[in-house]
Amino acid sequence: MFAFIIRRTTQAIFVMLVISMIGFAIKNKIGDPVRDMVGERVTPAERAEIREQLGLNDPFTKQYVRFLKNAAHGDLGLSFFYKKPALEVIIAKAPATMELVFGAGLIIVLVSLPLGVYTALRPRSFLSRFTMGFSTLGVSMPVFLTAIMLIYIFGVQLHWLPSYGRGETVDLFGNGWWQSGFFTLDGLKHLILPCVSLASIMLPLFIRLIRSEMMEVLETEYIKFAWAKGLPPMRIWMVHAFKNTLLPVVTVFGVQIGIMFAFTILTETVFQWQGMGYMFLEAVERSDISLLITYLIVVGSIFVIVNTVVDILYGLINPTVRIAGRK
Amino acid sequence: MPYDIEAMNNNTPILTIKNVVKHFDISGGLLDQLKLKNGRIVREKTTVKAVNDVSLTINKGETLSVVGESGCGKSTLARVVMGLYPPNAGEIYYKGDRIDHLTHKEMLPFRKKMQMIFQDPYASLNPRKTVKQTLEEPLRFHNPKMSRTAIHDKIISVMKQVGVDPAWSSRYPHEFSGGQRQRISIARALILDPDLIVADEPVSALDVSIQAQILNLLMDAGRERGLTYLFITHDLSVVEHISSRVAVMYLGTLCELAKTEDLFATPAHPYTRALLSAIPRVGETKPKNIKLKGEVPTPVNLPTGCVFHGRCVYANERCINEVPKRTLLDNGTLVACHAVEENRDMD
Amino acid sequence: MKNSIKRFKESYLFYSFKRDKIAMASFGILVIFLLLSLAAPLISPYNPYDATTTDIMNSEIPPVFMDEGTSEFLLGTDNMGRDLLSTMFYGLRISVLIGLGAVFLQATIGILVGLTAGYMGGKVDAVLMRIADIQFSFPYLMVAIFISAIFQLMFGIGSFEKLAVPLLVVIIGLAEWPVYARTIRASVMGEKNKEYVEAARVIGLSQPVIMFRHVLPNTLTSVMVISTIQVANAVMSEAALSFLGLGMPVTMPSLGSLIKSGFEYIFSGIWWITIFPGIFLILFVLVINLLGDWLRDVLNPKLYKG
Amino acid sequence: AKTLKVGLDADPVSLDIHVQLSGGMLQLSHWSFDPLVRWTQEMKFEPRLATKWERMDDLTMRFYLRKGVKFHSGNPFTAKDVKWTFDRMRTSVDYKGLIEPFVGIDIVDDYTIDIKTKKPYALLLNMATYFFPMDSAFYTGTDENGQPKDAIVKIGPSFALNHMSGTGPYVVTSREHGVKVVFDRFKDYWDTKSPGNVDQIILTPIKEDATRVAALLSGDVDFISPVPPQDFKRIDKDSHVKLVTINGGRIISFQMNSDRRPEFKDVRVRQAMVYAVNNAGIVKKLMKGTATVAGQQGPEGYAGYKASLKPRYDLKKAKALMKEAGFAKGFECTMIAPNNRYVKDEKIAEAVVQMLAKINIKVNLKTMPKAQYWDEFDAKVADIQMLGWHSDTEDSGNFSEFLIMCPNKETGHGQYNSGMYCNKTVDELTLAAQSETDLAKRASMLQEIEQILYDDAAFMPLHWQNLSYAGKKNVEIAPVINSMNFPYFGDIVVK
Amino acid sequence: MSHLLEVQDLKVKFALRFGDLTAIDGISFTLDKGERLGIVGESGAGKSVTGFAIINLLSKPGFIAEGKVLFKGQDLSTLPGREMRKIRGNRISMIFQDPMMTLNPVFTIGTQMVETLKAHRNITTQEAEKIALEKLRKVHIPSPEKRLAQYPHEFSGGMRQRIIIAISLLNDPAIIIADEPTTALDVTIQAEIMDLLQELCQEEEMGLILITHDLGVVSQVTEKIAVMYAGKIIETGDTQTVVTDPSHPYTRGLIKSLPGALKTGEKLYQIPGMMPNLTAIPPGCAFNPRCNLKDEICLKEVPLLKRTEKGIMAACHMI
Ligand SMILES: Nc1ncnc2c1ncn2[C@@H]1O[C@H](COP(=O)(O)OP(=O)(O)OP(=O)(O)O)[C@@H](O)[C@H]1O
Ligand SMILES: Nc1ncnc2c1ncn2[C@@H]1O[C@H](COP(=O)(O)OP(=O)(O)OP(=O)(O)O)[C@@H](O)[C@H]1O
Ligand SMILES: [Mg+2]
Ligand SMILES: [Mg+2]
Repeated sequence: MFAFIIRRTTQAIFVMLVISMIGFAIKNKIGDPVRDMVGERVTPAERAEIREQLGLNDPFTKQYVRFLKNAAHGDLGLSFFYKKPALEVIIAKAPATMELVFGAGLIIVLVSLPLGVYTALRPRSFLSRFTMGFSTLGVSMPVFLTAIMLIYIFGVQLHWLPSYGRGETVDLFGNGWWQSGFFTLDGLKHLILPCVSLASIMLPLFIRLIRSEMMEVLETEYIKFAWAKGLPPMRIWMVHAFKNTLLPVVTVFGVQIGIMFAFTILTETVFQWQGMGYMFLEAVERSDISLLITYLIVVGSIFVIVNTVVDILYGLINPTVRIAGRK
Repeated sequence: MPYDIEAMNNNTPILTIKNVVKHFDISGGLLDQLKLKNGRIVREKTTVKAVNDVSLTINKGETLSVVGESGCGKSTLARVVMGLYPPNAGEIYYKGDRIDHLTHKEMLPFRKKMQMIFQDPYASLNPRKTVKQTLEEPLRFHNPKMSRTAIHDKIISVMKQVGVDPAWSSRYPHEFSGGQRQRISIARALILDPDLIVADEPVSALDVSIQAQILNLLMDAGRERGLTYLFITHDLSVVEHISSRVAVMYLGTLCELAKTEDLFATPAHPYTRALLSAIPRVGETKPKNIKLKGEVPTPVNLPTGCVFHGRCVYANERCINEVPKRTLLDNGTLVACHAVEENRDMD
Repeated sequence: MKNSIKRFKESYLFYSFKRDKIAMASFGILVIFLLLSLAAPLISPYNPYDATTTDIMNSEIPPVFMDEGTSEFLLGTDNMGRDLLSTMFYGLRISVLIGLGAVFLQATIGILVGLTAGYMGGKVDAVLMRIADIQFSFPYLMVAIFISAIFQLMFGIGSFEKLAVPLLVVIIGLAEWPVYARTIRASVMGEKNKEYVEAARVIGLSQPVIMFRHVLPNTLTSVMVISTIQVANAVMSEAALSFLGLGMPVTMPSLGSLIKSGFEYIFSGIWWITIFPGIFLILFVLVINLLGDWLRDVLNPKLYKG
Repeated sequence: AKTLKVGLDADPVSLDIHVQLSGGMLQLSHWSFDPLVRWTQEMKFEPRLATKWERMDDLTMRFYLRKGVKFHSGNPFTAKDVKWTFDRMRTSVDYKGLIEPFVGIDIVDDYTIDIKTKKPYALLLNMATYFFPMDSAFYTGTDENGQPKDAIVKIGPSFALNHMSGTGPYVVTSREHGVKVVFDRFKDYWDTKSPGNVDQIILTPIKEDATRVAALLSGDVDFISPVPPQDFKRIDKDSHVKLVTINGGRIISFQMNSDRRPEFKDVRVRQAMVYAVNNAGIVKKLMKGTATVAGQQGPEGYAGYKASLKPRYDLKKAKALMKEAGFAKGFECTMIAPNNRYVKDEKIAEAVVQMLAKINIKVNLKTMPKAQYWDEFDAKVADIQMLGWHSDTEDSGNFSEFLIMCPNKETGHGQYNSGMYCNKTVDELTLAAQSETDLAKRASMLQEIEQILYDDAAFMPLHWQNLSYAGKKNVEIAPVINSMNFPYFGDIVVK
Repeated sequence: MSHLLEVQDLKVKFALRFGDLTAIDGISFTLDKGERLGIVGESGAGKSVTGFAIINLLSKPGFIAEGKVLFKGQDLSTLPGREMRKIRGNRISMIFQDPMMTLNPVFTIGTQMVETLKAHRNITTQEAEKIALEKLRKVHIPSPEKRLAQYPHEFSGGMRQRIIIAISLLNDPAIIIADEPTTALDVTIQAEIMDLLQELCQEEEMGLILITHDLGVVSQVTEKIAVMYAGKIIETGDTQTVVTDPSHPYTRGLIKSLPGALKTGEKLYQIPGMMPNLTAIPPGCAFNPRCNLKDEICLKEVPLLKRTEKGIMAACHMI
């Protein structure tokens, strides 16, 4: 456990360093942030002066060292566009993305578990075949197409669901930090389409994963032994087989949740969801470099954190890894 | 071969294993080794002590069998001998040349002379290579100048010898049965005309009726080519049948080394006794096995003193504290046991 | 040669292929798609990448079966006046090119890394896999932006059109190699402990020879299976990048950029610019996926599905 | 109480109106502040905080200020606020160029000021539309961080970033940048005659065109702008919403860099290119008619507009000119254009590439987001570069000064002239027109410039973008819009 | 007199893609209370399938095509699933080959024992645990109270196999089917387990079907033997008679080929060839290609089990 935490932390720090380095390396290649901050009439000389004030003209190493020094104090720089500390901007945007990912994750779990288990148990039934066919179609659909179709059908044609933004939110902790869309009807309505399209990327994958894991588990000796013990089928499927199915699924879920954060860029763009992904793309367009680097660092840490949590979780449900020292 | 009395007596060691130790570090990277103990960080390595201070000599023409329970280090020893694992300590000599510290290049001439046969007939052949390719590779590698026809002829002759129809040379392993595959493995080992063959449980995975075929083949080849075998197995009846001498291992240590007849007639070490008594024999109704006590310890946490003390009914204080030395008995048997040395009553 | 054809015909692969209607149909469609992409310049009525033959005045003509459609443009035209059918063929060509190219690159890097990591183990493995992890935690968009920036710096703006395809190949290739590295590593770890590898070491073969001639061929089944899926993914990634405006230049639209430019129009009733390429793309990816599924079922049902 | 939900492509970047000179900030200025004077739809001046003005001499104009006006903070509005604001503009990088012709403001009494210029200046009133008096008392002192409250900070927190006090119709009550701004009607707003009846405006930035339209159609918002041309038909068809457009002054053009590409030095090649571009086609097909085909810099209504300078699309003539110039076989060149700056910018560039291909000029086009574009534009990385320009002063001279005059780093003239066009006569005329106060004479000078540029094919004019708005049927959009794209929400009526 | 278990003409097939594969081709045997039957044969002979067919637990494409499995007169082969479940793990228990794979790694031993009891009896967890402890003691697991809360990976192979035996004993079954219970274990441990099984059978009067390929084990543990070859029983009878004086050429060959019987280094007796693939069983006697006694008739007619003068049954034309 101890080694595990140290390892994860070093890994995280290493990831951050690499990311920030890459971020810094390209910062000059993705445009001049000053351009977006001034009107078109401002002369090049004045722009140069602003650049100088912002320290954008310093050599790479100097800027990077300065960045690292500040970063060590938790200061990842100011967003040019938001005129606020970049971390603050991202923290303000994070709840939106988290809720999106959470909603999508919820959909994935709620749908893929029963369907995956069902298709594994009754592989020849009509519903299974349909599910599998549909999931192949699902993995073949680019998210943005799914999103567009959902908007077109449910937003534009049927007027059932809103097609952009987060709708009405409530302040969760009373300090304005977490604006949640989960507790108002309007917010929930706004969540549906983006969550569904985000979930649509991973859902087929999980149905298949659960199905094949479950099928594999069903073939094992211990399941056969459970039958030989005369246990009721439900206990064998839902307790014995299911828990073993979950083990690999949990790890994959961890990795995929991390990847899902990356996919929010597409979904949030299509739905104009005011989260980190959308912000990232806008930051790219605006060359808001501090924000970009901070985003990457945050996403990188989410990736590491999620994986760590999942690993710990994995340890909790899998007794064989609980012994210390062994991997 | 063993039954070749002359060869047995001539006693030229072809292979000498001296105090070989092989430990595997399974503690992973530095970070895995760190542990929090009583609020302090300590570095702790976890090692599997697979082979501990084993010494043996194998004489030319004999078949030396190594037996022991699963995990006692038989395969590890074989692999150390073959240069697949570098030993942590100790030396290995092939006909007087030390071979355990050689570079890949320096080792090549010895590779030709020492070959290995493996246990699993399904995993020991590359599934993507035809029989011909499998047999050709070592030949070509060690004899780059050999002509195509010479290679071809050699392959045919070896295939004939192991009893695989040469017409099948362009087939893939999955088209053969387990026994046939094991024949091909043997052919691959024989094709370089080695002097020493290390066979790691070559018949354990085979059915009785096939096992006999393979054992016959090995014995015939040995006789015809004057091979020396280091034969690893856990099947004592096979050991009894084919070997001239037997080494019994327990938890990485050698506990008894004796001529086959002596070992089976008068096993000295308590572990050997238990082992022998446990083999079920056809026609015996009542098993009369000597019961061992306790649980098999792991090679990670080796017991102190005699590694067998935890399961030995004759163990006393000394066995717990002191590692027994090898004692040479009258009949030439080497045994590492305090009880034997002290002549404790063991019946 | 004859022998290997015969062997193939007798193989389990071919046997199961003959029995699987879906696999056969998918294969048929895939072949058609590949032929279309190969022959795009020959069979397309127009060359959509040639600015001289397109005319903005022809833009947004609906497909022939609609009232305002003309038989000149069977599936209508896009917003720039390009013949949609021809553009789809050319776009497909690009998708295929990028899909195959990117997968080739991914596979090369991934196999090298996976093989080295898996075979060497220990520190090398730890370092390489950590790199793969880090790479994996990057959204490929980031990789795209990064590499675009470097390319531009190196080659300037003028050659952008010529560079777009190699650029995308590199982007998608670099973004997804960890998938290969992991799969190969897992297979190698499984293979390297098999006794045939030890047998090769006993013969005295050197490490690279063992790695490439013995271990690698035995991991190729999994490479084949994930490759189909990775081609599908690469095609989708290209579409996604083009959708975000980071892909093919506007003058050389791929299926993704077509869908993107159509997206702006879909609400105004000009559905064909999105729908036709969309269906085309989905169908293409779908048949690859179906074949991939089938391959996985046949070759390696236990292959990791992540 | 009426609420108007507005969906725009962007929201104001700050509450400090001097932090940046941009359309978005000026819109905000009009919603929460009032200028001294403002443009009407007919391009006339309408008194706002200045009720009257008179020219004292060549260099001075006297403004009489409105009495009884209150700032949002409750402070009364007086002459000192105007002067304070002007002085603040001086410290703004964005504004200081704009007010460069001015000497300063003299306070005559609490409600009278004199504005002085360095030279005779014809566009003084035009410039007065940029003077949005700020609450000097409110912005004086230091904030909790010890920073002066009037500091103009481009990056990072400042008092004015999050606080404002103007005289305008709306007070910002909440703002989450990039997400939402809420404006509440200012209770003590001086303009009691204004028909405006909206109590609250909720502004949501919706960047994606299609989404913005979808939001209007699904009823999530009441008002959107801009409206993408391809959706005009659909909005027209929908019975709940309506579309309003108005001619705008932004010229979309391409500059041909004759320094980079010697072929462009030949006037016949430039002319051929202008002849080859079917700008009417672009307007019809891409802009769906929501633009005015251009043959010169300034649109109709501007002083320099010359009716005879018609757009000239003639492919035959273009080919002939190319042949004459010896380039019948054509040549290859590069082009860059932004892809998120002007309406359909990317598509327009693509269309122009198509059209130039017809006279065998093969163009390699690269488009990019505006954040990257301007650097590339300045670096003149491509042979042909797109530029859209709206005159700050609603006057033709501004175009020439920035886009056509010989580039000169010191004076800042020709700052956006990436075509490197350089013509002494044009330069002289432009400068002369700046200080010519006789409007008729000035107009003829400006027209002469247009004629020269036309003959020289100094740049490739495409069209003037129209402005487009759409809203629910009950929102009276038409009366409050103008060609500057400053919808006067203070006066908007929702039935 | 009715037998505890009577298998009559059992035929098991696997429905494969290219047609049905007959894995067991009409075997019959009986088992009485307290009797110990050994089933031996080469790999693929159909030993395990026989075991699974008895408890009607054939894996997927397998099914009982013909024949009956009478347990106390009740035909198990046609019993509905619900009824069959009442018998499995209750009246008939099965022990599998690999103790490492047989226990579910994610549940404690206690859970896995208690659930078995609860599935068949209406008892509380406490009561179930008490029974579990008692059985663990019976199989000589030291300090069983602590062990209940442990997971399978915390036990050694031998211990696990003993736990599995304890599980199969939980409901005091009438029959235990042990499918190669010691193949994965070392000889010393094998001996212990075999002792244990034998002891239990004698104490509890349980019937034991011991499936193995080790003739030595069979001859030590069982009283009755059935030798299988390519899906058929080719010789069956009293264990000692069969192993010391086999009748069928295959059994004879098998016993002769054991290394233990000969002098060191002597050439072993070998049966040529190998057991045919079940898809390509030669006509007539399945053993004919390997047989040194074969005659015309062996190539044509399938031999039936006949009682020999030694009192055992053998299926060979030549006897
Ligand atoms: N490469 C390795 N890394 C770590 N531990 C190893 C390695 N190889 C062997 N061991 C350990 O060393 C010990 C001895 O193993 P070895 O394979 O030599 O036993 P064995 O006697 O051949 O057993 P078996 O009869 O099961 O083949 C075992 O505990 C094993 O887990
Ligand atoms: N699930 C299955 N699908 C198809 N065929 C099967 C299946 N299970 C068993 N068989 C067939 O049934 C035959 C008998 O198998 P069985 O497992 O009973 O052999 P065995 O005698 O137990 O061998 P071993 O000693 O290897 O365990 C095999 O030849 C195999 O081909
Ligand atoms: Mg071994
Ligand atoms: Mg079996």
